[in-house]
Amino acid sequence: MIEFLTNAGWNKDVATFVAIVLGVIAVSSFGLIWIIFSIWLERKIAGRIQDRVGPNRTGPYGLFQTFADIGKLLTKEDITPEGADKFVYNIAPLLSVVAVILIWAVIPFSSIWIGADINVGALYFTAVGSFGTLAILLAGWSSNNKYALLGAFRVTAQLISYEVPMVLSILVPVLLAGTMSMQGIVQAQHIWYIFAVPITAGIFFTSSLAEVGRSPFDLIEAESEIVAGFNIEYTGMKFGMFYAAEFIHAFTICVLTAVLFLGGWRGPGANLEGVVGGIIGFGFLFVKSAALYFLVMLIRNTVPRVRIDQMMAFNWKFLVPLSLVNVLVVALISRLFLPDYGAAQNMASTATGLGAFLISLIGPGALAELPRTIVSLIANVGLWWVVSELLHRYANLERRKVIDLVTEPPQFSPEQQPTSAPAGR
Amino acid sequence: MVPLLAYLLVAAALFCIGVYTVLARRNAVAILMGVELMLNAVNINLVAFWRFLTPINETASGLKTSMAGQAFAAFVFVVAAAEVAVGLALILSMYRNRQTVVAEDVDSLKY
Amino acid sequence: MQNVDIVQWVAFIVLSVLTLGGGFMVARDRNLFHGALWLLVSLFGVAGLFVLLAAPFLAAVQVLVYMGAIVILIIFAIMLTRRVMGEREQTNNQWPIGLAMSALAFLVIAFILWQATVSTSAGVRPLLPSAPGGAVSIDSIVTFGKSLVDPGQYALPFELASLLLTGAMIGAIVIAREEG
Amino acid sequence: MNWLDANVLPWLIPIPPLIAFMLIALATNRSRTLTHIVAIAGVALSWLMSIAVVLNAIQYKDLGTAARGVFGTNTQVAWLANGANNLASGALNMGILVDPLTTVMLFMVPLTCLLIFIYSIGYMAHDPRNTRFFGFLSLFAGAMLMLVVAGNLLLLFIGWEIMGLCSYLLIGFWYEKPSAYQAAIKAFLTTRVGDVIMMIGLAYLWAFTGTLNFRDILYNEEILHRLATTPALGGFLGLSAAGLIGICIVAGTIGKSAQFPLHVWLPDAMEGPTPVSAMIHAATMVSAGVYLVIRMFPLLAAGGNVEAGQLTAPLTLMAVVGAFTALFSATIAIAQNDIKKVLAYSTISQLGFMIAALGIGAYAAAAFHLITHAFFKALLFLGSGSVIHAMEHGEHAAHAAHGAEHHAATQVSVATQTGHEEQHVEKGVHAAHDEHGHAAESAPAFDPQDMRNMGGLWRRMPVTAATFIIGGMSLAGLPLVTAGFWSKDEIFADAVNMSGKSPVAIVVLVFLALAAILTALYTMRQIAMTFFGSPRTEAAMYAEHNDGTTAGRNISVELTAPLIVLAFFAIFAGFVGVNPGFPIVGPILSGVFNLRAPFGAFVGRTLLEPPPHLEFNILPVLVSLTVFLVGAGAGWLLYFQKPIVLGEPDAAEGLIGQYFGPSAYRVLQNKYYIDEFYVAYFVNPARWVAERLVNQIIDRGIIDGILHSIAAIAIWIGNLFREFNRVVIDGVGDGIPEAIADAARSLRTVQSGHIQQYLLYALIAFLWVGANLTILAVLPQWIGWAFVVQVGLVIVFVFLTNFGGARTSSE
Repeated sequence: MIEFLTNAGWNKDVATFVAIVLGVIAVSSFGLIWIIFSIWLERKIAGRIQDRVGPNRTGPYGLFQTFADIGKLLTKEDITPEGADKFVYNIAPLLSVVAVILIWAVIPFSSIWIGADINVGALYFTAVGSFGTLAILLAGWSSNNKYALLGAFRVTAQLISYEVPMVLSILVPVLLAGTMSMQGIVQAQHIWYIFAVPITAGIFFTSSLAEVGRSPFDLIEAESEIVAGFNIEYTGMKFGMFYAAEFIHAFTICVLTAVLFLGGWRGPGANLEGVVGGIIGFGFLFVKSAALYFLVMLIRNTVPRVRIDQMMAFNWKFLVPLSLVNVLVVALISRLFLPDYGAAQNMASTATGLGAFLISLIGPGALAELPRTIVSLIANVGLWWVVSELLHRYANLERRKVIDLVTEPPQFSPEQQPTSAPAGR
Repeated sequence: MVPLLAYLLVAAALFCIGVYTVLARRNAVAILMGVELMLNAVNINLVAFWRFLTPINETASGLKTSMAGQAFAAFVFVVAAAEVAVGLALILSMYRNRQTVVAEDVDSLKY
Repeated sequence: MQNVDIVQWVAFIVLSVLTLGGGFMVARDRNLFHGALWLLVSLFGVAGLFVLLAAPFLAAVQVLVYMGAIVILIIFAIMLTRRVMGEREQTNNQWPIGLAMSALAFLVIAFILWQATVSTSAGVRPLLPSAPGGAVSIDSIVTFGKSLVDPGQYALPFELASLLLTGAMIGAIVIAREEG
Repeated sequence: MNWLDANVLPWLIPIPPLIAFMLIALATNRSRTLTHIVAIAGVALSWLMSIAVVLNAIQYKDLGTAARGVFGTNTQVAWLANGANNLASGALNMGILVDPLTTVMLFMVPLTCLLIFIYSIGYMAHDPRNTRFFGFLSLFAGAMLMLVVAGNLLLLFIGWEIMGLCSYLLIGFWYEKPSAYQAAIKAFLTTRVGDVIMMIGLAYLWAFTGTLNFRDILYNEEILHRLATTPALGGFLGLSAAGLIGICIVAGTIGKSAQFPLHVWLPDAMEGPTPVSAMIHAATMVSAGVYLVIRMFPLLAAGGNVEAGQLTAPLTLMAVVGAFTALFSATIAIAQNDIKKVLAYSTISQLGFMIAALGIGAYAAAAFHLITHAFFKALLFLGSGSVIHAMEHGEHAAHAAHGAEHHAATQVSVATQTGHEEQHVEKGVHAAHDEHGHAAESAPAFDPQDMRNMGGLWRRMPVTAATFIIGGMSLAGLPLVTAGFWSKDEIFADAVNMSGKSPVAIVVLVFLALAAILTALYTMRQIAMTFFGSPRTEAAMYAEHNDGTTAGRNISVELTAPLIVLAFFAIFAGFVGVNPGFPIVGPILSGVFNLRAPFGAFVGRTLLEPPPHLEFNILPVLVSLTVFLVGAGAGWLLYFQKPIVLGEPDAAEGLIGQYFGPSAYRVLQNKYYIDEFYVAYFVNPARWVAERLVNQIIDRGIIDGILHSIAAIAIWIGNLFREFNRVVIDGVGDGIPEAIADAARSLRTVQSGHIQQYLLYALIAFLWVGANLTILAVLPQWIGWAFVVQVGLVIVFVFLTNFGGARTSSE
């Protein structure tokens, strides 16, 4: 792009600037356009799961339903409540969208296309992600509404808590790849990290879901408890922005999971030179992300939501200890079984017959990473066995408590009639 | 290039703003924010000195340099985080026990 | 080279204005919540200065720790305690002397810095250089990471820092916990 | 970094026991089994790592000096880095050093520790504070290993002091017993005397050289030369700096290795459990003192020329003290009746051997004797522990047998009766054995440690007897077979070699030879009294021991296995150090080890210039042979030929009485009245000074008298001045307090309780100082005016605040 513009007679600095601006516009508008489609998709799928048809009136298959919704949102009255902190109130939805879009800057779409391949990419998107929290906090505060404020408190507690296991699980691919650059992580994944560290992938995906506030962690909005949540006062397009931010964020975590654990743009042909490889890689990334997004939708529509206390307990008593142990285990393994790429290269060049065929099938890089992957997988299975055993015992313990509670009637004073069913009072 | 002096001046100005905040604001949270400003000013200084004064030595195994400035800045982060955690806990405790967050109102320790 | 210089200067001035302006507003904004947001702006400016100083890791950590954690904590505290402050006077009665002393301190520091920058006599190199010591062509993150876990460098302080954080965490919990 | 690398491994050696200590102290103190597992695992891990290091280290020929880069075993870490590499800048470092000396210590220390740990499981099985014991023991092992691998005096000193603490804790382990805690305090305070002097020496050394690293001091010719030529403290002591530091360090060794005159704590330290005696007071901690002087030898020898017979002051001191102690405590040992006391004095004597040997420059021989002595003395202590154990069992069994006789009539046969009784006794013994410490009070008549109560025990406990005899023979120096012979022979060889050059060496030679005769004598006496003859008490008759050798007992491996292993080393550890010139044996062994005098050559390479290899000389061998034959022969004649009878005077007593007068034996038995001497001349005078002199004479007589007369005068003057006082002083006196109170009242407003105000003061002070500094640096010619202005400002400020204060006080 820069070369093209420079060749067209532009000043190099100007060309660079224009290219950057165009890139930013391209990346962000891709996200925004995609959510229009993804909202439709989501509603369709939700409909199917709930044995409905879903939107089908506007346009073919109801494809234009979202546009209709946008039109509705745009034409609604834009209310700013009395006593609201106007500036903050207006900036909050913007910030929430920006926080998500900023993440896209470091996502490697293919081997050649990446917004900015900074060497602290993993750290960057964690850092930028915290803006989302801030946006919600600001929205809740500035609405001058106690329900909004309560909702914001709750959400902030949730998001900050779930950031801990998320960061800890990001550490794992960083450890394995030896770099914080997202492009570097993808390039190091000759074998998808989900095979080496399935538990980490699970933790990341789960805590990311909580970060987005998707079901079963959709406690950001709770009609029954806090009326609606932090965005109770928002109307029209400002509300739409929060809505859009949530959808982009949901898709973003799918992309991130794909990048960190499913090999990103990796796939046959993605390493080709030039634009062809780029398109192929982008296609792979998109397919992987879309599959994950489908999973998110399935979860949303099938898993019941949890209570806030259960959610915090799940984080602090399960995810955080598990991810801590997990990081330790992976750190140990990744130190002990450093992949030896040189040796694998040698092996690939000297192998013959079936061996050569197999190696050419998986590539020398994957061959080098194979031992680590296998050991790590075994360790993960073992870890998971221990965890499930512990959970099992804990569940038994809890069950026994409940049984004791039910079978042993509470001690009443003699004049009261002992009843074993205190429920209903 | 932007000279070291510019960074140091910015840091000094930020530090003095922090000092003023600490000295003049009544709200304890604001005082804490002033302390944060001062810490950040220190961090700018550390990193700037590191950037401008640390020599880079060429050794057999590549370029080597000391990371003292960055390391100390990182430790300042740690200290800042600890300070905010404890400081806010103190403020909350003060609020709970004395219904105030004004620093001047907490003056039991006097003559 | 000239262009790079201009870009750097522009970036530096913008970031400095952000930093100092944010700090100034922290000091004088009567609405504490806005003050916290201004603090955010100021810290963002500092993060930008870190990038200019070739310390991207610190910049990212600055954003992560300060904006993601510290400012949110401060906002939390402001929200929890906002009732008692109301619209009372935000500055105490020693603010003029505080202002004077801060300004004086700035002048003293600036004077010293100026003295250190200009060479006192011909041929003598000033204490503070105007250009960086060398091109930062090394992977500072890798070096930084290694120096943090190198027993010869910062392994011990690093561990102590983690101890400090643990202690602060426990202390904060103990202090903030409601009695009973 | 490869964690199994030999560069890293020495760092890790002291860690497992320390971790074990923490685990035991914090976590596992509820479960004995778990404690045993943790403690054994800790020390076993250390042992394995040490073996790895030793195997690695002995492959390097020039490990000691030139191998600094090869093996990477001299690594240092600063306590706190400030960015630059300040390892060389004299900061206090943590560091390790593996050289040949460390290597041989690493061979010996973890092995004995491990064996003694295993032994302790059996020995302390029924003690209620079992877990505490293992905790202390683990801490001790960690500290000792830290001392061994330490690369500088600071780390060494830390380990040294932790060991002192552990020694105190373990000697006083049965603190219910007054003698035990008194012994603990005595040991702690006595060693403290040496430690304090040593620390002064270390401080001086650090102040002088700016470093405490062994390599930087001991292998730096320039520093050594400077140390040796600079007169200490302006030279009024006639010593060089090296000499003074050396004497201070030797003082530490004298305290730690229980040399005369600070030897008094070691015999009393036998109040601790026997494994403690074996580990701390025979094999490791007391050897640490010797290890220190061996380690610091280049410093101690700096300024002299040992090979030419010029001994420096510290070396002479060591030679004299060591030789004297060796003979002195050997004479005491022949008159002791407590089995452990004999061994304690023997330990002091043998440590004296090492110190004396080092004093005359026998570097490798001292190290060699250190190693062999650790093995056979640990063996002897453990054996004596088994004997004591058995005697306690025997005592209870005897009681039980008596008790059983009263109601044994109904029993069908004696055999079944004993069988039943066995289990009964077991329980009783377990309960009673817990009260180890109370034994003295509960049964004052019977002392299970008194050798006069023993006799004929080899029938009851053959394995213990056999290993004990092996150890005893090694101590006595049975020629050609035992380790003790070879190491003593090396010392004699060096002494003979030096005797032509230095008169001190002749003294050392004579003293050591006499001491060696006595050593053989008291060893024979001990063996005879303990194991041979016929049982002299019922307890000895019934003495039982779980050493797996009495029929019908379940084998208690943890008590016997360490004895057997140690017995193995008590014999074979000597063969590594045999001079290849030795007839017949030498060539064979040097063929086996493929080296010329492997031990001496290996350890000698610790030094910059390895000591010259001594050619074989028949004279020292003759000395060794003679002393053994004379000593052992005398022992045989005195103690084996005619049976020892309980209550009759000792065989040696008559002999000594004949030649040295009737009271001589009593003097020996009472350890030359050294303790009494100390009590009479140090403890009592101190008390007297406190009570009589200070309290009665000085305080009541002089001071009170002066005070009383002053008081009388004062009253008189007071009366005289009263009037003047009322008129003049009151006016002024009331005025000044009023003024002060006024000022204080105005100044106290400074402490307003407003934190921000304090901060403002701090800022003002900072600015004040900063401004002054700036003026000084930039405009020095203005400083006078600045001073005037400042003084004026202060005056104005004081007036202002006073004005304000007066206002507030009036409010």
